[in-house]
Amino acid sequence: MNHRSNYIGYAIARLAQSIVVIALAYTFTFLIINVLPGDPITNMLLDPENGFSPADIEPIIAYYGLDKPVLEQLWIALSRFVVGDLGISLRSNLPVSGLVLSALPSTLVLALSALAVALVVAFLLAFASQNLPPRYGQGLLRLLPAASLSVPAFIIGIFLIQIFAFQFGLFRITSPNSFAATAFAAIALGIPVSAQIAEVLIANLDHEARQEYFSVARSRGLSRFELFAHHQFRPSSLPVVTMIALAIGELLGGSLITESIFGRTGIGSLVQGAVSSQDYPVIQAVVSLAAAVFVIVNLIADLVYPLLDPRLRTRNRGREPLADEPLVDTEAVAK
Amino acid sequence: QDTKRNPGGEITFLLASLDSGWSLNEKVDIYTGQVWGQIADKLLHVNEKGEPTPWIAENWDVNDDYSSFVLHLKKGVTFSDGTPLDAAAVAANIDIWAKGDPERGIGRLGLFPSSTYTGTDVVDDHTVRVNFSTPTLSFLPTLGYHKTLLRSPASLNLKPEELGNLSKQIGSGPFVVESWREGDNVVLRKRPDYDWGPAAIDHSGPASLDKITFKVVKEAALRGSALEAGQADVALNIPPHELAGLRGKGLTVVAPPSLGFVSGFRVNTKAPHFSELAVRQAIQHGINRQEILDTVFTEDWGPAKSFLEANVPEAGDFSSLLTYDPEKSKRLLEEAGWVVGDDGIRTKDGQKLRFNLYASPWVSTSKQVDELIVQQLREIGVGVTLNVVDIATFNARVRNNDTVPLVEISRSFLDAGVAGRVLTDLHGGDNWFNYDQTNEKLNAFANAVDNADNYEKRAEILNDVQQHVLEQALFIPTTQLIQRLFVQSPKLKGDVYSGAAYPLYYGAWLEP
Amino acid sequence: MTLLIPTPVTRRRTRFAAWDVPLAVILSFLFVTLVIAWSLFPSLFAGYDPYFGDTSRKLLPPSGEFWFGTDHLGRDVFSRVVHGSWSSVTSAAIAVCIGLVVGGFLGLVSGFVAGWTDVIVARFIDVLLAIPNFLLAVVIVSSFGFQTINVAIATGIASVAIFARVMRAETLKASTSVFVEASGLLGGSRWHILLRHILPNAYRSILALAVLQFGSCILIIAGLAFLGYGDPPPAADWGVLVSNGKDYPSSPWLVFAPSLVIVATVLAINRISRWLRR
Amino acid sequence: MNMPYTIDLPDLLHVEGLSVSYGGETVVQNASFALKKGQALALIGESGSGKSTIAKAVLGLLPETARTAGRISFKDRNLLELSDRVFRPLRGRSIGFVPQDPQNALNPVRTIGAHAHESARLLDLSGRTAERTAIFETLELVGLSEPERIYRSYPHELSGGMLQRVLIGLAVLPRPEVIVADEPTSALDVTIQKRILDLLSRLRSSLDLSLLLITHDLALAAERADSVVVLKGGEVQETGPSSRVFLKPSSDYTRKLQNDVPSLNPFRFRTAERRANAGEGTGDPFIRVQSVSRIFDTGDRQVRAVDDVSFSLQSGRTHALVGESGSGKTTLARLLLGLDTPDSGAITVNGQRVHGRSTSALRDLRRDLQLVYQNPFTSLDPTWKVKSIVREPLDRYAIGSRQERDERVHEAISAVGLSEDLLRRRPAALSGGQRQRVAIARALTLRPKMLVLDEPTSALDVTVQAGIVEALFALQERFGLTYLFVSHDLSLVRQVADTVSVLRHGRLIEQGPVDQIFENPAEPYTRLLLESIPAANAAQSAAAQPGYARLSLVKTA
Ligand SMILES: Nc1ncnc2c1ncn2[C@@H]1O[C@H](COP(=O)(O)OP(=O)(O)OP(=O)(O)O)[C@@H](O)[C@H]1O
Ligand SMILES: Nc1ncnc2c1ncn2[C@@H]1O[C@H](COP(=O)(O)OP(=O)(O)OP(=O)(O)O)[C@@H](O)[C@H]1O
Ligand SMILES: [Mg+2]
Ligand SMILES: [Mg+2]
Repeated sequence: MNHRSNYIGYAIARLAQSIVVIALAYTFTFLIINVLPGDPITNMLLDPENGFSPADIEPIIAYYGLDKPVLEQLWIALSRFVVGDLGISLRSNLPVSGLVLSALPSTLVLALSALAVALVVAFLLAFASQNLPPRYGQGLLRLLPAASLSVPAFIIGIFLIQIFAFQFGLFRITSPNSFAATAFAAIALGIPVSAQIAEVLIANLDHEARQEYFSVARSRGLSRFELFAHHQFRPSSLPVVTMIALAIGELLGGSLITESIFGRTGIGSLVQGAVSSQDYPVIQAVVSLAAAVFVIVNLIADLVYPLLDPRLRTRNRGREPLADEPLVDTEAVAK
Repeated sequence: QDTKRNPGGEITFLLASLDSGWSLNEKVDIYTGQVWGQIADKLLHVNEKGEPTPWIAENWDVNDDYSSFVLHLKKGVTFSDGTPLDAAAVAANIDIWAKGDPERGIGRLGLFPSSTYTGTDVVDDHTVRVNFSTPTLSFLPTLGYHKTLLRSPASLNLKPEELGNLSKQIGSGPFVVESWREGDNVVLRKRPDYDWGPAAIDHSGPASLDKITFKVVKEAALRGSALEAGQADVALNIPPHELAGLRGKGLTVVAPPSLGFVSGFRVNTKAPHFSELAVRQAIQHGINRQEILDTVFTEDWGPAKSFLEANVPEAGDFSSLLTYDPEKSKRLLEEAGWVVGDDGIRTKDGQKLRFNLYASPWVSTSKQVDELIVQQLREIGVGVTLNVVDIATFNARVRNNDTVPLVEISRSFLDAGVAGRVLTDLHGGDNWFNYDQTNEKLNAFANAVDNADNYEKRAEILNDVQQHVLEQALFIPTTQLIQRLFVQSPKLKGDVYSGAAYPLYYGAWLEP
Repeated sequence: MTLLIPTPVTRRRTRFAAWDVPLAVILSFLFVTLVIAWSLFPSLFAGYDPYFGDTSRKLLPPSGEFWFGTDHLGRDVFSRVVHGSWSSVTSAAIAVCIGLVVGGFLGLVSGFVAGWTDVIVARFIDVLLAIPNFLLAVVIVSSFGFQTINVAIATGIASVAIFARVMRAETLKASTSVFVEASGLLGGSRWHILLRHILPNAYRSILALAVLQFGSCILIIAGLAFLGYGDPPPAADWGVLVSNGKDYPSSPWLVFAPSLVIVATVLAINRISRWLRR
Repeated sequence: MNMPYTIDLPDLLHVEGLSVSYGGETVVQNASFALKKGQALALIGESGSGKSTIAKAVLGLLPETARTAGRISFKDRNLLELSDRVFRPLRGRSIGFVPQDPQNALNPVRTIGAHAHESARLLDLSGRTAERTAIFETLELVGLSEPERIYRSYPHELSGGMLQRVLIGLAVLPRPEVIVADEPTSALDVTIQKRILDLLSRLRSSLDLSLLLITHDLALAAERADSVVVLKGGEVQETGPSSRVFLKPSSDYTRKLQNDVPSLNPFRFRTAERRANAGEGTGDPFIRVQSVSRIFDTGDRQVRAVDDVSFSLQSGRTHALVGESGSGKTTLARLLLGLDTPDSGAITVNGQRVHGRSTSALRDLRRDLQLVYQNPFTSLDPTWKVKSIVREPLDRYAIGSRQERDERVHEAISAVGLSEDLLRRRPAALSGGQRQRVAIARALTLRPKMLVLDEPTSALDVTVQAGIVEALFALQERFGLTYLFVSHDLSLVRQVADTVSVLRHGRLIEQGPVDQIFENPAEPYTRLLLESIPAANAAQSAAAQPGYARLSLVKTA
């Protein structure tokens, strides 16, 4: 029972830590963006078509507070951030929270479908790597993850579009949120992640197969399937939980390219647009949102992991291998 | 013509971006401008010859020295929220264009002649008088600009965080917003009670098309492929090298002429060596404009004959000053003492004839044109290093940087008077050539253009300006600038373009 | 972009396994050597001027003469790939160096120095880790300016976290190991322990990670170039080649030829890293 | 408990000319032996001699890379020729297996119950409840008094001894005819070891099992098996009834083995002279430990690892700390070296207090006080060469010139009996015994006055162990070193120590000269420890082995 309160204490500490990390991510982004001199308003308005003089632009810059010292701007931004106000987009004059919230679902759908694709593909590959007889190309199959990890994501995307959208007409890029288009975008985004998961999974499966308990289980006369399912697959798949959590970051980052290729709007295209026009509030919001998603997912993974892996439930126990063993063999004495 | 008109149908329009938001004045960019053209009306329609034609202003009176304009408005026009488009609404719009509202972070409209604007009087419900302190020939053409959109007074007075909300930005145009998603798409539906289209379009009553979908597809290549695959009807700005293929598939290429400067470079005469006439002229003749057209562009692009687009009424034909003559260039440079060094680059007094060129971040073909120019100038012994940067970096590196001799220009206007404004820094002029006000000849030209109080007189002066600038090689044109190029389904008919090459789909219909 | 989950060691190591190099690894080494040779002596391999083309032979498909075809200015794509390898290889190398030096240092400090330093450094690493790699790189490049060198720096900064994490884990592992305690008993100072025991023991994993990251930095840099954050023409970085080529869908070799080189290089590098990690 | 050795029982398992090779390397060569019904056969041999390989061959668990020749007959079938599909029903049902290391033999993410059902299924019972009943019965049979709790537990929640019982239970549950037990107790404490072996013997007679017992402990084999097969380098050295092999070994190798078993040779290292002046000695003690306690706070409870322990040690003598695992031996050793700080009490070395000193003062103290770790596989930096490892302390304390240091390195290396050509190798290229000698050499280069030896041989074979102990004693003679010897192997302690402290749960149980403790233990716990020493069949060997007689005296006392 003591370890339950330990667990709760641990959870609270991790939560606090996560909040700190998100706030730091916001600050960090702010500082990076402010490396370059110049400001977004000038860049936007000094378009040669406009014929503005700097004096024309000054009041607008002042309106957005961009003429203040960097640290003052940071302070203002941070004090707004902590009360949940993400500010107004410099470019589109819309509240950033609204922009982010309307972009988020599409990216989440994409990322989650990509994750689903990645998991299905990875598990199929891993299953085949153990159970496909070598003469049916098991060796080739084991090369697949490493090979697909070496292909830039955009090549996969371009390839899928050219083939499936334009040659076979399976989806229209003008409606990128349709089921088929989402599915193919998810494939493009999910393949590298699935390769990573498959690699780890296959390595773990191989590792489990060399474990003592695997051959001991075999010595109990288990069927192939029972062996695979209970003694090889189950322990191998636990680290996948951590991998999924880490992959979230990659999926969010990868959505930049995938969204650009598949013409989807979401967090990726939002940040790309924001970056090109130095729309500070949007960039900061997206980066800290991505960090928040990552941190939260990892927090959940960390908290869930001990529930899945019984070994971690009593993490801090210390080793006392035999303290609870009766010293005298009661039965032997009885005889 | 009307007999062929086929009502109904919907079209999908692909474009690269829609993320500038829907706020006022300068927030209208070339992409959102495509949408605005369908949902908001203008006071005038300016055609590709620069001629103002009636739209919401049915007719207008101008005083002798072009400093006061009386506009007579069409009656019965309403915004789609029901408020009338009357004189008060027009005056409110013009005030916002001229002054912006810094309190709400709204800048003025760049091209509007704000410096001489003194105010707008509401004469009666349907008449306004717009006053300027000096002759302002550019006022009427400016009313056809794609950013001088008439919006409902409620939209002009939105709170800062609502300005970008398209649902609250109300126009009086033939289409209204059915749905939209920031940065992604806008779906328009026709307005059934619309009946005040521009005189330039031979149509009355509501628009023919039922629905227009604007959809962002970032990759230019994908816009082309989507069109090819029949997944869209119009695509904006497809790279030139893909056009032949698309034409081959039966698609139509529309390259409406626009008013403005041609593409080319203004010369910063403060840059090293570029105060030398010989160097400037050598470059003027060292550029093979035909090769650029052949390599980068298609037949839709024409050669530059001046630094003003050929359809600008004041433009002349100065082709003879722009011939490709590498021998002449070499000779000019030899005579000026520039001799070829070991690396093929010319040298004088130990200094190499070498400079940095920055491709314009606003023109997608600029990179390819510049790559070719780098190759061509090497032939005559001029070393050029090409840089491609984003807008922010371009601004930081190119503006006010006197080591950059050639600055690429891509600029449209509706009134040629702008050409006088770029010559010097008089009255906040653009000072393209960086002479400030030290060049007597340019000073004289600038004053003459500014003070001209009728179009004919001004046209004569502008002819001399062109002659002088090109002879002096202060501007180095490359090709005609096609600001906007549309590849579209051959079924789409009746599309009309403004002088700034923005489409009006009010009169458009789909052939069955 | 690789997630470094400690994978169980795959093969039992015998004493002589170090000399027993699989064929695939030999091929990988050969290919990497070729790429390095390309970047050092491009003119030995490429027959055409990579930067100045003949516009009369633009957009020719691959053939015996032009192995990878020609581009829109009539330049030989193969020559461009060969000449582009220098900057592609060095920019990935710069990125890895930044990650290695900064990340390695942070990891070492946070693993070895306990207390507040560890807490602060560890939070900083957390922040870097929490921001998706690619997103971070995009933000950094956009604020430093679009140039391959900045792309390399951005990619390097984005990979600091992973180096720091691995280094920290290795340092912790080594510093709690018995031989480190033994060295303390034998009179070793903290510096001695750090430099002579902990670093050499962390070296192997870090080296394997560096090689692996080299591959993924090539991919990230190519991805950034694809989004348009690369060097200007006539630069011939592989990512820039792909990015420029994508505007010519009717000439697919402009995308696929340089991509092929990227894929082959990264594949070879990953294979080597895997072999080092065994 | 011991069946008479009879020749005319039928062979249940017959191995004829078995050879196994991995790649090109033959690890078992032409091995033949037979296991009779109801009997126990021990396979003994040093590490790497091919014992486990034979066990795997019998169970059909050899990896695919292994090539086999010969024949293993089980009920008239050649097991080597059966396909996996045909073999599977034999596993568990006819041939059970008890593995070596209980900690790794059960799937950590499944409960004991889940494992047990896998075995119980082989009984073809009618349902899960029937299986459960059978499982509970078996768990009770192997001496686990709370079967329900065990059933629900995960492997990591049980102790090593409990796990080994569980594994035996899983093996006997389907009522096989043969059980192959691969070193079933080598990972366990002496006390537990005895209980497990007793359990196996009991089950064997009550369930009429045959047992193929694999071990490297000759004494254990002699005590527990009817016949013995001695292996070396994959070849059978000798086979025969255990009493014969044990008392009159016919091969040199077996003789050597016999000679190296500490329990059979309690006075091998302690000459009569030494034994004569055993005891506490006189004068100021070199080490004095006074009521030292160390309590660890593990979050949910406190562990009294060392609880009010005192002892002292004269210069030039050997003091042993014995006790079962977790009794606080290592903690005490670490306290002595200043690697840890006691919560109360004081330790002095050579009259100087160990704790409360500055880092540099502690460093000076440690010059005289060196530690040899339990596990030679982790105590040497794998990236260093032997020469640098041995030189490290000299360099750190900046002793002598370069040349002198080199000389000292060579001296130390030869003192521990290693050849010079090992100096250029890295630890990975050394055997466990060689590594431990390197560790000792490293501790010796500083010429300390005292060595703390924390189970210096527990990770090693008996033969290797004997070599190292021999080297340690030669060094003690030569340099007059003082040893604190930590071990749970009582027979080894008897061979080496002058005085001994028996610890249990951190508390000192008994203390005194070694012969006194071994011959007259005052405490029941000490007696229990002593009884756990495997010592062959006492009755049969009493006459032949004098040392043995003493042990048996102890047992009957
Ligand atoms: N799968 C394998 N592949 C190659 N060689 C192996 C394999 N398994 C064991 N060996 C080798 O075969 C030899 C015999 O090994 P085995 O495990 O049978 O020894 P053992 O007598 O059980 O030793 P220990 O007492 O250490 O358990 C050793 O040299 C070992 O290195
Ligand atoms: N750092 C520590 N934190 C918490 N508990 C500890 C720590 N070190 C040792 N213990 C506990 O103290 C007790 C004594 O441990 P110690 O290592 O001294 O035993 P030992 O007699 O050396 O055992 P073994 O024979 O297994 O080596 C054990 O219960 C152990 O779990
Ligand atoms: Mg073994
Ligand atoms: Mg211990």
